[in-house]
Amino acid sequence: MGEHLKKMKNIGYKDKYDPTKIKPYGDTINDGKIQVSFTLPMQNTPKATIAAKQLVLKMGLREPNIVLQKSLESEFTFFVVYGHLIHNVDITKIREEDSQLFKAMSMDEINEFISQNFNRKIVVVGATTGTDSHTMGIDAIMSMKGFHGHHGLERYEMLEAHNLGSQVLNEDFVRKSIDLKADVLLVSQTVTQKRIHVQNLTNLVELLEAEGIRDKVILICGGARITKELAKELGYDAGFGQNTVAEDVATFFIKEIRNRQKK
Amino acid sequence: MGEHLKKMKNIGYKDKYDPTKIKPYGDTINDGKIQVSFTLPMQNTPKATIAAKQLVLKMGLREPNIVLQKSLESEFTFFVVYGHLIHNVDITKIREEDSQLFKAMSMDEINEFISQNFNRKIVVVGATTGTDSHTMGIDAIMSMKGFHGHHGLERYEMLEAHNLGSQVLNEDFVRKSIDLKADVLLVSQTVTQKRIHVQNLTNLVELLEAEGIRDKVILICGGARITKELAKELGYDAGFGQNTVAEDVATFFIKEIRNRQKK
Amino acid sequence: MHNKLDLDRELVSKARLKAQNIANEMQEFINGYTTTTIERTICRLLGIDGVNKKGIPLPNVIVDNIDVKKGAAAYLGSIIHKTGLEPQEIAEKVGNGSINLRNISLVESKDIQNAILPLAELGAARIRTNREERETYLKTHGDKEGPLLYVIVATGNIYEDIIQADSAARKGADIIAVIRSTGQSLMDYVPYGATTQGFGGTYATQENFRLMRKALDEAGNDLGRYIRLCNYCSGLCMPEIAAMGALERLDVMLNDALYGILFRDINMQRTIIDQHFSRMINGYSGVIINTGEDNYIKTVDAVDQAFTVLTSQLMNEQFAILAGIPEEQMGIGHAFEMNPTVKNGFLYELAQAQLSREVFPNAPLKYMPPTRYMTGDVFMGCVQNALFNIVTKITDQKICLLGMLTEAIHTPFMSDRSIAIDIAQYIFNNMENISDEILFKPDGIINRQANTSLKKAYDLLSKIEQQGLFKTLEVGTFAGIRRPIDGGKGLDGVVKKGELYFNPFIGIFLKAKEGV
Amino acid sequence: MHNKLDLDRELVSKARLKAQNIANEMQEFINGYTTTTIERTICRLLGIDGVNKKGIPLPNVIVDNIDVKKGAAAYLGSIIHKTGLEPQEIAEKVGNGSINLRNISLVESKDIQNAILPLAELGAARIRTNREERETYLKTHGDKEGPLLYVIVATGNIYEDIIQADSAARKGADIIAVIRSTGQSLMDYVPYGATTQGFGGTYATQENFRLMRKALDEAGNDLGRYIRLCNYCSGLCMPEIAAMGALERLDVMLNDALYGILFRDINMQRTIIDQHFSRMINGYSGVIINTGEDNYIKTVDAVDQAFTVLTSQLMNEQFAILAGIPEEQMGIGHAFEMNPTVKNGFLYELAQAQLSREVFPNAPLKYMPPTRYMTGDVFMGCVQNALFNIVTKITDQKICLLGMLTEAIHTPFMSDRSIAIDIAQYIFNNMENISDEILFKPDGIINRQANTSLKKAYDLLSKIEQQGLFKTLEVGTFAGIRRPIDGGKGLDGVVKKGELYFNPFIGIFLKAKEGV
Ligand code: B12
Ligand code: B12
Ligand SMILES: Cc1ncc(COP(=O)(O)O)c(C=O)c1O
Ligand SMILES: Cc1ncc(COP(=O)(O)O)c(C=O)c1O
Repeated sequence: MGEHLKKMKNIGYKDKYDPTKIKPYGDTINDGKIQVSFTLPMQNTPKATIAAKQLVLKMGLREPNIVLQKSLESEFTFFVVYGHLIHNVDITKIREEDSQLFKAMSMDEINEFISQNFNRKIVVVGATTGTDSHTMGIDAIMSMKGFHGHHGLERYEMLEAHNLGSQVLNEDFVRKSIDLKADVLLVSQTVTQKRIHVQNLTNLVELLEAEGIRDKVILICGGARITKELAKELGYDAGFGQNTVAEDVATFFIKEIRNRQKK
Repeated sequence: MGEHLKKMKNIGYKDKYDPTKIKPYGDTINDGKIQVSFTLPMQNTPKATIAAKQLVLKMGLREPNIVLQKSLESEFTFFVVYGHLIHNVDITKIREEDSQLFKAMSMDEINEFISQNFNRKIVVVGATTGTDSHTMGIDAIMSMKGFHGHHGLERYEMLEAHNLGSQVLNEDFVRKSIDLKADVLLVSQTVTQKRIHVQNLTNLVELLEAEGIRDKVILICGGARITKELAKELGYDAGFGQNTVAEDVATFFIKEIRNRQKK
Repeated sequence: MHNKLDLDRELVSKARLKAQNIANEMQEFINGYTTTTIERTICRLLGIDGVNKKGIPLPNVIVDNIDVKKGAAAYLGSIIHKTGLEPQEIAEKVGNGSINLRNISLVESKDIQNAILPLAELGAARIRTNREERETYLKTHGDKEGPLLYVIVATGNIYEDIIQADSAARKGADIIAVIRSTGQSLMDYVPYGATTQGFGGTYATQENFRLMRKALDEAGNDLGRYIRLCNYCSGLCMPEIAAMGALERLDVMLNDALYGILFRDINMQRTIIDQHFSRMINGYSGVIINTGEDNYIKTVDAVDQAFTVLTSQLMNEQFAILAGIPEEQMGIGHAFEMNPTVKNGFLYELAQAQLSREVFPNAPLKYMPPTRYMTGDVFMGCVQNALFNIVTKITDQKICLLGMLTEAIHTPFMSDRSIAIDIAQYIFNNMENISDEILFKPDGIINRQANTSLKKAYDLLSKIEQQGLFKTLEVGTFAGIRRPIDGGKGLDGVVKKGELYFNPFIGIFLKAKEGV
Repeated sequence: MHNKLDLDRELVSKARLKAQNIANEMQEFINGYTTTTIERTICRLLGIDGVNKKGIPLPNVIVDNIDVKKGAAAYLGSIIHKTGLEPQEIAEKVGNGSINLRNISLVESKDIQNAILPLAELGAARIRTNREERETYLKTHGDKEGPLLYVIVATGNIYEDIIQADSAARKGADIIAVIRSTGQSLMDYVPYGATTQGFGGTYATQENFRLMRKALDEAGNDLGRYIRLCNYCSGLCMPEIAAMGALERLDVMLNDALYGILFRDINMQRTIIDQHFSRMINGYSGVIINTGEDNYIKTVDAVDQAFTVLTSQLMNEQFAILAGIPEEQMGIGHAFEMNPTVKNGFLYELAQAQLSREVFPNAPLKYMPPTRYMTGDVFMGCVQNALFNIVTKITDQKICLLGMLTEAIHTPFMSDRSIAIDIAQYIFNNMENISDEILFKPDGIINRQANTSLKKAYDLLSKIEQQGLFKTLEVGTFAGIRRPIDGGKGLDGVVKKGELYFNPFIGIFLKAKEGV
């Protein structure tokens, strides 16, 4: 592994591998091949074919090949299109810090770090909030058993972890966090349809600000469709998506607490 | 059918159905939802995630949701992304003639039309050319049996149809067409990899021009990945793609012969 | 035809008996109580509908203002006896404050009954009319033997849902389920009117039911098929929603107290009481109920915990029997939630699915598709769903919920549903007679897995029989979830029946049950 | 274990006998002829390689300049006898014009043999070394029981092919086939060197074979598995490509004269003669041959014409036996080309696949995925491929060509192959023991279909035995295609052997065949 692309620079290709102009790959470097599927709200007629082509041209596909055009038995038509893309990306410009593989500490290292730096247990309070009743995500992070062979936070000696379960109203969550003197708040949101997670998550930040404790806690959200960017945008310190394990989160928040102390 | 979109204008949607701004549809009008998949020539790292996002942003996707990022066990990574598209199309601007459902005549009507207009049989010569040995396409159009219950051209009383088979060299095809005094040439091309069909089809036009008979015949190509646009571009009178039946082609060429006569 | 597993039939009978004892014990408890939603249901079935100025549903307005242990019927009956007003008129007056229920003195039992029973009969007659209408449709269009294709719509907007449902029906769907907005099951009232703002689903309201029913009837008439409509009872309003379903001719309703307890943290006493009355209504209205055992193995391991599914199915059967639901309406649930990396997982799944089929040979089983192990790999997702469809067909399941390739991503797009229907139709047709053609090796992996599950289910039922169902739920037997008997939502709506408590519909439904 | 169909075993034996008679008759014809490509093959096996200034391969340069009926060995032997030159030196001199073959006078038979046979033994030894190397690899890494995952690469560029192949191998592919550029099978020479400009495939050249072999050995060593390499003999250069495969340690080669006749319009006499020698080489080099029956039902109906597949398989088996190919190298072909809209199509397909399995219980059958009914619906395509994989596993096939979701669109992308491998691995693991667990109903649809096919194949073989194979091909029995005995490409390369004609390898290979 790791050798083929380099070789590709030397074996007399018309098109060469160029990291400043990365394109999608079908079976030949820079062929730009890409697959797209979508539905248009129009009946399955030749007009729809034209509309679909116009649309994918706007996306930057060239020589679009409509391989499927199927009526959804209504005023809608489904398309599968292959084509090659004119766009490319310069991967040499992607900032190193953004792209660095986040290196999580192990459970032992985390406990050790807490002992040495804070001299007390860190209090973590977690919940699935609002009307969301998906507990498996927050359980994966917090419960003893954990996820994919990684223990959850409850198992960490130097953490005091409280999992409040699901369907927890933001108001109750804030009150309980104050009672427990939480250092870290963990919120799980799975249902994202019609942006309900954005409503829920935003509302929590507002409540914390109203209570004057937003700055006193590390506020973290997570869920299958949560991204770092979204979390930041909504005023969270971090956001974790699919396949997160407890170490990822814990490493983040202990370092963050330490950073804040330093300031 | 045909009523829902109209209704959508009236039931108090925030976003309304607007034929001048058609967008892809997931489950809500104008949600713009679209699915994309592609491979990038880079290892499966956080950098690849960023590259993939940058790429789909260029395509016009917003809130891209990378639902699958899978190593191809090499220096390549495969992505499946959902997102909503900013682009739209104005379907009121699609020209009527382009979009008209092409209305093919029936076999009887075609025979009738020929009898009345030309007073002789029309000679059609077809082949799969070059090294291509896919015969099923040209057979579907020409053989007695036809395709999907539509008889092929050999069955038409007022046509004299010759199917030369596959792997026919362009030179042989041209010679044979001259010998047979062809009115119409039908070329099938299935193998399109690395644009070999373009080479083959272009070469045929050149040969016909060299022989000075390009204007004397109706020249038509067909195949699964042949489009009307491509055919025109390559200098053909028409091109037919998937699910063509004999009537479609015959209707086209008899009308075309008639048109030319009139001029 | 359905005996491929060499099941120990005697053990099946013994297990059934245990389940019966468990249900009977619970029924004694149930008989002593009513709940706020049961009383609201009585109002609804007597014809009360609408909201007051504040938007509170009139059934709630009434029940919020009475002494629940006496029953809503006592109040309404008394007023009718005195005034001759219609229930709806009464409700409106209560709603606008011109009647104050707290000041009403109740009349004699006999007078209450005389005032109420004819109205109750009227309500019941409306339900029967719907039932007959369904039967007429089915007779006209004919019905389908094979797996019924069940898909969900979940846009949050009933009008958009209708578009989706119409498209699905025309593609071949046989049952359309309208998923509810997240959180509705925790609401102690039913929203009113047509709604367009749900999250991950659309509110269950009577008007939404009506709109969808109408759309499906139209599509069905175009297609010459009867398209069934499904919605969800489980939650804090089980019987009310069952009543709404009865009034708007729903055909299938999810109805399972255990689901509410385990997955919505609803108080167990509350919902087990509600379940009984809601199932009576479902039974009377010819609705196929669907139970929620599939949810267990969404959370715990599908091989290890397979026996808890069978255990719960057997109890649910008995609860259904006690509520007067005939076998043909028992859509007992199970699911294909096999970890795709398990060696021979497909064989284990075949075993479980066939086991359900042989233990409940006449029930229209509801079989759920893979959800838990679906990922963003939509291509692989199609194949996981295909394997599910194949098990459906080999084991001859009745109600087949179609899996969506985007299960791990979003509630279905219109195209997702269409892809699912195409796949299911391909498989069901291409394997038409497979269940008849394929036999399982005697004493093979499949047979052993099924018989082991049966044995373990019997053992667990014996244990539950001893400790009682409530206790079992307290210690956490299903889906690894524990619930305290006094915890969860809705306990405040549970009320011991007063001496003269009267529910006019029980008698009517029971008569039907006994075939009188 | 492999007797689920209650086949009429006696009829199987009788059918086999008919096929044997057909093959024997054909063999008599074959024995009388040589062809230009056979002579070029002899040159290659004697160590001749390279091209002249015009780019014409030296084996062609030689054979173009001799009286073919005498055989290339006679010329080379004579020159060696006289000059002591190496074959390659001779070829180069012929290439640059310093030897003119037309002026060579041939020496005595005995002298020719003495000159050539040691060199032929050397060539054969090179092949045996490769064979042993393969065996060593297989011993070191171990080999796989279950279905071998076979995928194609077809970029047209050998370097790009290597990237694709490497990725596929690491994902789990067991066999990599490099599809040839369209048209190569019609070329009466083999191109030379590494190539980067094919269409829908990459030219089969010895250098390309070598490059790919090396890449796969590297990947295999990393992975601790032996990755098999496959290419195609069929065409105008069958034995030459077989020889190249033997020299570069290919493991699997498509080898079927009937394919060339029917689907490439190659002259039947030419290719049936070529096939024999090419199969001798394949046999000697331990290569698994793959036959092309799958192609028939790509064109004609898979249910109706199923028996023509079995008919052809039985003949191909006999041709293989006559060429010294042991059962373990007979990758007899068949395919899943069932129309997805056929009711019970899956059961018919099960029947056919199991039939092949039971008629050829020890052969490593090659099972081809759906192609004909694949469409641009890539989601459905995944499911069609899944059903194919399932039949593969239930009927325990050895070589499983993975279907591509984009079959109807383009030769595979790297990601297409990865998706296919994921799907196959999921199914094979999830159904690990299914072939053992599942039985077919006696006298059911499956059994009847299989037995009917067998009966029809027997009848057809009887007919072919009477009329001869050439006549059969003339009237159009397979895939609905007729070919005249003197039509097609390559007849001019067929030459009646002269009296003293001599092929030094026949004896060597025959000895091996007879286990001497
Ligand atoms: C299991 C399940 C259920 C179970 C939940 C049981 C339980 N105890 O949790 C039940 C059956 C109850 C259920 C119900 C519903 N569900 Co549900 N359910 C799922 C399912 C199948 C799996 C989810 C899951 O458990 N994943 C496993 C966990 C471990 O992954 P995770 O949540 O992503 O968590 C990881 C990371 O995201 C991260 N993480 C998560 N939270 C947090 C928090 C922090 C602080 C951090 C750091 C990290 C973190 O770490 C975790 C480990 O890596 C998904 C479909 C799917 N395959 O994804 C649908 C799904 C999530 N459900 C969905 C819906 C809509 C519902 C319902 C509304 C109706 C319905 N369609 O079924 C109801 C009601 C739910 C409600 N009111 O909340 C939708 C959501 C659609 C959307 N995008 O909004 C999905 C995607 C299915 C679908 N396609 O419709 N569901
Ligand atoms: C059957 C088949 C074969 C058979 C052909 C048998 C025969 N007698 O034709 C065999 C086995 C021989 C074969 C061989 C090869 N094939 Co092939 N084959 C197919 C397959 C499965 C079906 C094609 C088909 O017959 N379709 C049915 C016909 C009726 O449809 P059609 O051709 O589109 O024709 C319709 C229209 O296009 C139109 N039309 C077609 N021609 C014309 C002409 C005119 C004038 C008009 C008006 C209309 C018209 O009308 C027809 C009816 O509606 C496709 C995959 C697929 N599912 O599509 C691959 C496919 C076409 N083959 C392919 C390839 C690469 C090959 C090979 C090179 C190697 C290989 N991968 O198998 C070889 C060599 C071929 C060669 N030298 O030409 C590729 C082509 C890739 C590309 N885009 O270039 C495909 C797509 C498979 C793949 N994914 O790799 N193949
Ligand atoms: C038995 C049962 N009832 C109800 C529901 C739906 O409940 P809610 O609307 O609370 O999501 C489900 C969902 O899967 C169920 O299985
Ligand atoms: C038996 C056999 N030989 C050869 C080939 C490939 O031949 P070509 O390279 O001519 O496409 C095939 C293709 O499917 C085949 O089945």
